[in-house]
Amino acid sequence: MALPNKPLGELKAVRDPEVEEREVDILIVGGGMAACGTAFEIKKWSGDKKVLLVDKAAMDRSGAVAQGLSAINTYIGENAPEDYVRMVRNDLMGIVREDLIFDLGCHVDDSVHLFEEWGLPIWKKSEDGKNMDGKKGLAMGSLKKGAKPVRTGKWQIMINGESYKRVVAEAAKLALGEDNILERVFIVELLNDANDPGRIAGAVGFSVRENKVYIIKAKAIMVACGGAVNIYQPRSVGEGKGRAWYPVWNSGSTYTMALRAGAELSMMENRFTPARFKDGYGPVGAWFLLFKAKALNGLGENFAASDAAKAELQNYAPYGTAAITPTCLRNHLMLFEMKAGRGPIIMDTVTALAELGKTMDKKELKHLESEAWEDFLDMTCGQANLWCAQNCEPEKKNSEVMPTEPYLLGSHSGCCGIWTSGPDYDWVPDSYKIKAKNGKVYNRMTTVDGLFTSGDGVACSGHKFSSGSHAEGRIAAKEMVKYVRDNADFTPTIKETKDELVDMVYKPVRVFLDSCDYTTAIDINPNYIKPNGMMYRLMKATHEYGAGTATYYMTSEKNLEVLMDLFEMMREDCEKLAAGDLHELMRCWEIYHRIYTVEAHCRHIQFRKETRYPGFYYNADHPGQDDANWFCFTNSTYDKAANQWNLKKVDYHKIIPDA
Amino acid sequence: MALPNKPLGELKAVRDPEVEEREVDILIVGGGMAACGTAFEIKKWSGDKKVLLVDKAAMDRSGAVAQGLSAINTYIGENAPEDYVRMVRNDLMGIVREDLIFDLGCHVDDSVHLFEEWGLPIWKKSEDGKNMDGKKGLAMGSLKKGAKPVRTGKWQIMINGESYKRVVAEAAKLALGEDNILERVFIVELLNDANDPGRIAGAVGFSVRENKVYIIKAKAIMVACGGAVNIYQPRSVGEGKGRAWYPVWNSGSTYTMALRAGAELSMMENRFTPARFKDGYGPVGAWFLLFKAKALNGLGENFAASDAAKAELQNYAPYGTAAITPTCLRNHLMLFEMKAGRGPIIMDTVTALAELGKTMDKKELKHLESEAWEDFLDMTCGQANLWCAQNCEPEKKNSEVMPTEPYLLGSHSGCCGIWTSGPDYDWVPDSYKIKAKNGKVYNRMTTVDGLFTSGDGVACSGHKFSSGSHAEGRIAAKEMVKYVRDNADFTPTIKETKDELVDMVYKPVRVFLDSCDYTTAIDINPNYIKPNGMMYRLMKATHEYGAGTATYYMTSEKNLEVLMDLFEMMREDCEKLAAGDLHELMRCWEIYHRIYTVEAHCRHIQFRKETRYPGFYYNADHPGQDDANWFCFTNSTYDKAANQWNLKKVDYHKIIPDA
Amino acid sequence: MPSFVIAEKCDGCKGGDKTACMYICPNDLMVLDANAMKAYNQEPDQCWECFSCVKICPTQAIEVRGYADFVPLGSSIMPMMGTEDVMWTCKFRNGTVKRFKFPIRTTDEGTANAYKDLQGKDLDSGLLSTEEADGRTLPTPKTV
Amino acid sequence: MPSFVIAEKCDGCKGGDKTACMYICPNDLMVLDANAMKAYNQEPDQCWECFSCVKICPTQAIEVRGYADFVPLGSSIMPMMGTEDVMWTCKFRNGTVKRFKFPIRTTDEGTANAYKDLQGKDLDSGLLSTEEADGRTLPTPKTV
Ligand SMILES: Cc1cc2c(cc1C)N(S(=O)(=O)O)[C@@H]1C(=O)NC(=O)N=C1N2C[C@H](O)[C@H](O)[C@H](O)COP(=O)(O)OP(=O)(O)OC[C@H]1O[C@@H](n2cnc3c(N)ncnc32)[C@H](O)[C@@H]1O
Ligand SMILES: Cc1cc2c(cc1C)N(S(=O)(=O)O)[C@@H]1C(=O)NC(=O)N=C1N2C[C@H](O)[C@H](O)[C@H](O)COP(=O)(O)OP(=O)(O)OC[C@H]1O[C@@H](n2cnc3c(N)ncnc32)[C@H](O)[C@@H]1O
Ligand SMILES: Nc1ncnc2c1ncn2[C@@H]1O[C@H](COP(=O)(O)O)[C@@H](O)[C@H]1O
Ligand SMILES: Nc1ncnc2c1ncn2[C@@H]1O[C@H](COP(=O)(O)O)[C@@H](O)[C@H]1O
Ligand SMILES: Nc1ncnc2c1ncn2[C@@H]1O[C@H](COP(=O)(O)O)[C@@H](O)[C@H]1O
Ligand code: SF4
Ligand code: SF4
Ligand code: SF4
Ligand code: SF4
Ligand code: NA
Repeated sequence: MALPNKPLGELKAVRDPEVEEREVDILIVGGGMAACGTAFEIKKWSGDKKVLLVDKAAMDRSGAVAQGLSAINTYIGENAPEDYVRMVRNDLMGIVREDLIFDLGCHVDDSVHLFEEWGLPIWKKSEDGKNMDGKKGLAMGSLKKGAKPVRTGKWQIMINGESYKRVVAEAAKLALGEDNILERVFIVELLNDANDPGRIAGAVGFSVRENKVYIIKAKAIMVACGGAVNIYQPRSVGEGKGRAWYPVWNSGSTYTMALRAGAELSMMENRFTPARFKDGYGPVGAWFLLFKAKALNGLGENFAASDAAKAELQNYAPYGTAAITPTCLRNHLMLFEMKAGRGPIIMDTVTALAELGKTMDKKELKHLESEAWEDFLDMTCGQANLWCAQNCEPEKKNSEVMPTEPYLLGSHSGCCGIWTSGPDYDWVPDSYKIKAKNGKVYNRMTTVDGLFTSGDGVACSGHKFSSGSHAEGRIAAKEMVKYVRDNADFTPTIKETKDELVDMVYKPVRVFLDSCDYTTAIDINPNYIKPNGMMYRLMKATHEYGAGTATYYMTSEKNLEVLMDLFEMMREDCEKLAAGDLHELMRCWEIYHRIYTVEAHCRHIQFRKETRYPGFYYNADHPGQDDANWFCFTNSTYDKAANQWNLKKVDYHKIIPDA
Repeated sequence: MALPNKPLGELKAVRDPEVEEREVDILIVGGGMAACGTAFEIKKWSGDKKVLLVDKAAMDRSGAVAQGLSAINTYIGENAPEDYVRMVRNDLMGIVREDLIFDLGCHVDDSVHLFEEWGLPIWKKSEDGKNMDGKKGLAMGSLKKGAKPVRTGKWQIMINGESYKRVVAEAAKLALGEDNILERVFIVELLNDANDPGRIAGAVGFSVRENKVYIIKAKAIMVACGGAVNIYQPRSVGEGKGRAWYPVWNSGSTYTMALRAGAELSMMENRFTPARFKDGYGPVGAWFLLFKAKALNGLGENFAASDAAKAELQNYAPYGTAAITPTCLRNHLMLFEMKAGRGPIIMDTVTALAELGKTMDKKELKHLESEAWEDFLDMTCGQANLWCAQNCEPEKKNSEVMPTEPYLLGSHSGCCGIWTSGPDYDWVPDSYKIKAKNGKVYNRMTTVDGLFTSGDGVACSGHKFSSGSHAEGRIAAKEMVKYVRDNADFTPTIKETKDELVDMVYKPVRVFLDSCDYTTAIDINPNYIKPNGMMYRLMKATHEYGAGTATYYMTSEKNLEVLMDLFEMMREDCEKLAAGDLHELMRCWEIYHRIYTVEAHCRHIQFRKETRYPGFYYNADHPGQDDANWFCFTNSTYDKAANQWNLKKVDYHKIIPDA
Repeated sequence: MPSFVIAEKCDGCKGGDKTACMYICPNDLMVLDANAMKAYNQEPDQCWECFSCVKICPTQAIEVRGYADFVPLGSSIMPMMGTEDVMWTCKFRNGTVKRFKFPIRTTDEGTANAYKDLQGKDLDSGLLSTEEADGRTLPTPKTV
Repeated sequence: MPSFVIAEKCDGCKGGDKTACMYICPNDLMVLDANAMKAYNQEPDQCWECFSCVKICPTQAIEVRGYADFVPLGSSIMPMMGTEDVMWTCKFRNGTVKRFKFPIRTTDEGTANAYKDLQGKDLDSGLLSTEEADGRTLPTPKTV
């Protein structure tokens, strides 16, 4: 055995990496659903413009859909986009960007139709109203041609989505061309224009496969790096840290890079703590909606249907009393039971399947069982294994559900993100239109000229899901091309020298190499901190003070004050992050991104002196909703030179009338 | 780099260890405060009997006192032992073994006097009533000769205890003789007599320094392996897992080994979740008692002195209304604030030191500062470093306090443990006297003939602390000699063959060697589980279902039911524990011991249908105290052949009248 | 539920410098030990159990075992990828075995229609390229 | 707050097969790499920060750095053991340094009176050996 003071990892980091400089017209950062939408769409408009897509992973399985999905949660179909807006607005307690949501509702189905054409199996209703899987359902024709999907709720349709991401990435890669794609390059920071700091000019990153830094100039950039995961201590803290509900590899790059480039964030106080099957984090939507299962408390009561629950929901009218209870309030009711010691909360799969089974023959029953397992095997395989390990057959044994640790995202049932321009239509309020320096409006452009986002990046417009994220990436693609056309004479110039950028990106490597021989064990060294250690530090701080699961999502003014000090020290200590190999260098930058993102989240909670989302978080000092003062967006910017956060209120406009 | 599928550790485990068989009269398992008391005392009585002490670590720094202590919390001095009983009884909510406590109170000072003679520096009061440290205080003469200690509370005296354990171990080792001591041998299991399973006959363990199994026959055995730590998820889950308040290396061996040998445990539902300085786990006693600091809630209120708190304490009269609020109720009040979002709880060191400073000159102030730091540096060094890292000078900046994760112990402010015989005095109720097969009563003997315990092992008699544990070890020493004298014709016989015992002890090594080449990474293998993984599994289960910090110490009937299933599966899966080196083999056995111990704890909570210790744990289904049904001890036994737990109520007797 | 590599089965993707598992893992966990010519998961506690590596490995050398934190031992689930379907074998702790087959795609790999020849016309309209080609018009909401 | 070993300072206790740090660690964490002849902490996340190894190391090769979970970087505390006192140097993150000296023992090492010659008389009494020698009698409580 040798002393454990050797750098780990197969790809050691060296002090001086190669540098590759690139110059393109449009840079797409990310390769997930949104970026694939952009990649598919952009060449249809961009002509001879140079486009480059950079993904930290391999597009075939990068981002949230890597594992597959068993439903598309946004398909408008026979519904009206106005109703889609109403649903999202109600779920998010009234404060959303209705322009963005309506706009998305107009385009999302086109992406779903493409998915089907590309080969994604979509369940169909047979003529006699039975469910057909995505292969058998082919016989019914395509959605686009009028075939009926299998709806769980009003907006959701069932799919066999194991290879969902592979299919979507295939089309994206074919459309963009392999030459215009860099995989395994992690983007660290967006760069502002040297002559106009309010404008985007490029990005810097590095390869996790070779010692190489990339400096990329671009006129327009799309940042679509998904949401933020592992910013709070997860419910499993050993090996199970990897088993987050949302993809553990999305580290808030979207929000942090935009923030540090000067872009305005909005509604960062919003978070998502979905109720999921306990520990395995298997989805519950199909169980509630398709299988009509009920959640019971420890006493066997359907607590959500109790009079007490109804009375509690009244307090949050009109949201609480709507036909579909908002996601946060569903959690709120569940947490109430748990806090009172009336847990565990149980998904009564046994009764649900027995009820459904009453009208079924053997073959149909077998199919039903298979549907239940498919829901997990197509998107949360580990939950299926957990059932196996627990000897749990859902028709014989119930399973526990529980809310997870908090996630930050803008595409699923949450709405934090970057403040973007709405489309330039007459019906869109002027204050929702961001004017670029040239006076024009570019849909989904951020407050930084030339910087666009989509998917999890766009604030105030949740419930886009996979399909909406793709459609939004396409919308923004076109706008970026427009922006580049309109700014033909702009030459992006980067203030920082090549050396300065390399110094920044490779700092953790140098910190490591300077000190790694000092001690006999590579991870314990007073001169640096490994990203793994910083991750624990971040998670503990937010867990305890920032309304993590430690306190049943409760925080307070005092706790937030403590937390802000802790963040500040963490960011100071990030100067001593150390990386011995390329993988660890990525981990350094990820934790750096996580810290900024969750700090923004907590600053927003601190700024908004009310509890807008009971069930997602509580501010003990401001327990109720305060519509008089807080029926508004909260937006923030960060001045990186001055290390200064600025928060403000922004007016909300109601566009779509109540039904 | 080589594949990470090689066993770690410097001392690899081999399939077939050496075996060393020993036969002694008296075996002492453990080398902590209690065992050192036994070691010091025993040769004074045992004549030519063979005695052997076995410690898993090095006695100089083994057990809870390894790091030192800054106070001796039990010194009777000018007080009456009756008052000592009343104090302990009140702190532990009425149900304690007053015979054991009174008996201890009669002997504890003798140990303290020895400590001082051996060289432990004990603070003294000067003639003008000032505090003198343990070196300067020498001028005042010894406690035994009448010098006045520096009292914090009625029972506690201040010391300079950095080398407390070294001093105590030195005397113990000199008294017993190095030849009669085995260090770095971990005892795995106690063995019953082949001819009389109700009698102890030996123990089996292994060396963590060489591949060797020890099989030791003995007529009388003292099990004194301290309490149980890391049985619940700690408040820090990364590197900080090691920073438990109680010694992380004490793993419940005392309780598990006794339980599996057939001994009756008592009051295992009791636990200790001390309020401590947050994260560093520095002691608070000196701050509350010596420096007269107050704890404030997030609103700056001295919540414990509020009318609401007083009203709440009334609910727990007479305990709650006594002059000194019981430890659990102090926690209870604090938790109430925390749950309501009125955290963080702050120890107001600034005001306390300012108050004390008012009557002091510069030199005295300097001394005061030094006393504050000494409290940490002599027993919880890491807390001092935390202050340094936080730039916290206690006279300028306050610090947070918080209750810890649960610990099981019988010597500090908790009272779980093994049911033992009281002394054979007239005033001791008959039901407190355990009759050995020969009809005689041996003080501190368990319900297994010949098996004794002391310190953390003795149930129903908390607040012994370091001094009381030592004295109790001495008491038991004499009784063991008496037992051996009275059973001179007994020849211990072990049922299991040598091979069977080796198979048992080395099973994790064989499991490992059988499968370790199967995968490319040593820790992830479907054919076994490493002790580290099992530790996470245990901690998560108790954390969530067993009234851990996850739920603010709340559990319920349903949660306990789930937990019992999880324990059962854990114990089944322990068959697949795997050890690649000797250190890991110890970890395997430690986690095995932890599981049984905490299962006993949770089964007791489940059995006792009330909440006797609000602030330590809550049973949501039985929230109040129920004196009508539960003013009694709860005792348990485990039948290892049948894997069967048995719990019962045992009558409590009030011996000492109220004051 | 970290992935693990069965030593005997892994052939290091026959020495290609880009092994299948390294190529695919979204979290950059799989690496190849070039001396041993075998892969391993370098950071099991960041494994999302997404099964991407399991599904792509040409020799079925990768499996997953439940996270130690909460998964009792003895079960396993294992996918077998076809071109059209995936077949899952689910083994329970108690020995029960269930098999499920689900469609994964309805077209041949590589044939997704990328509309390479489609060129948009009106860059200033709100229509996506395929919407424009379909002749769609965009609705205007009924506003308050 | 795991201990760490400064490579340059550790001499492996000059090759004794029982190094001081291995000898003392109550949690069996310190081990010697026999090839490098240097020690290391084999399981930092089980370190109690008890400083036993730090205090015993003859070359002051061991220090501790705060647990990553909650200790900001840049501080340190370091004991220097004498025969009678320990001297602590406490460095703050902000550079402040405080020094404290505390007594550790009032007798010479090895001289603790073990009463080796004391032989108890009445094995059946409740008195401990030294109590018996002192002629103590045991009280009886006033009972209810
Ligand atoms: C994880 C997950 C997600 C969902 C669900 C269940 C589960 C378990 N459910 S259910 O709950 O309802 O069951 C959904 C469902 O069934 N149906 C549905 O339509 N959507 C669901 N989602 C939501 C959608 O997946 C989600 O809305 C979209 O994927 C969001 O798209 P986008 O915003 O593009 O994010 P992404 O995660 O796909 O992609 C992120 C990309 O960024 C890359 N990246 C990240 N940081 C980078 C950096 N610094 N540099 C370079 N690249 C860098 C990533 O590699 C990736 O390519
Ligand atoms: C850790 C700790 C403890 C205390 C305190 C603060 C802190 C931070 N405080 S304050 O909070 O109030 O600040 C106290 C204080 O100031 N004053 C005081 O008098 N006592 C305090 N304690 C309590 C006393 O220390 C405690 O009561 C006694 O030490 C208990 O004595 P004992 O029951 O003998 O346990 P031990 O931990 O000392 O020894 C256990 C021994 O067993 C060994 N061992 C364990 N398992 C074994 C196995 N399987 N095989 C072989 N050997 C195997 C150990 O190595 C050890 O030798
Ligand atoms: N109990 C429920 N009532 C209404 N909608 C739900 C419920 N549970 C989940 N959903 C919706 O179903 C979809 C998938 O849910 P989930 O699995 O929770 O992500 C999302 O659109 C959810 O908003
Ligand atoms: N607030 C308090 N009131 C009374 N006694 C206390 C208080 N805090 C600690 N003690 C006692 O002081 C000693 C040391 O306390 P601790 O540091 O909490 O272990 C123990 O005997 C405690 O019971
Ligand atoms: N100041 C307090 N500290 C601790 N517990 C309290 C306090 N006040 C009330 N409680 C307990 O908290 C629960 C709710 O009390 P209340 O809020 O008064 O209905 C009851 O179990 C009370 O016994
Ligand atoms: S894909 Fe399979 S065969 Fe190829 S390197 Fe990975 S584990 Fe080995
Ligand atoms: S299961 Fe997924 S996250 Fe885990 S190693 Fe394989 S590809 Fe990576
Ligand atoms: S005690 Fe010090 S010198 Fe000796 S082996 Fe340990 S670290 Fe090295
Ligand atoms: S500080 Fe204590 S627990 Fe940590 S390695 Fe040193 S002796 Fe062991
Ligand atoms: Na002291």
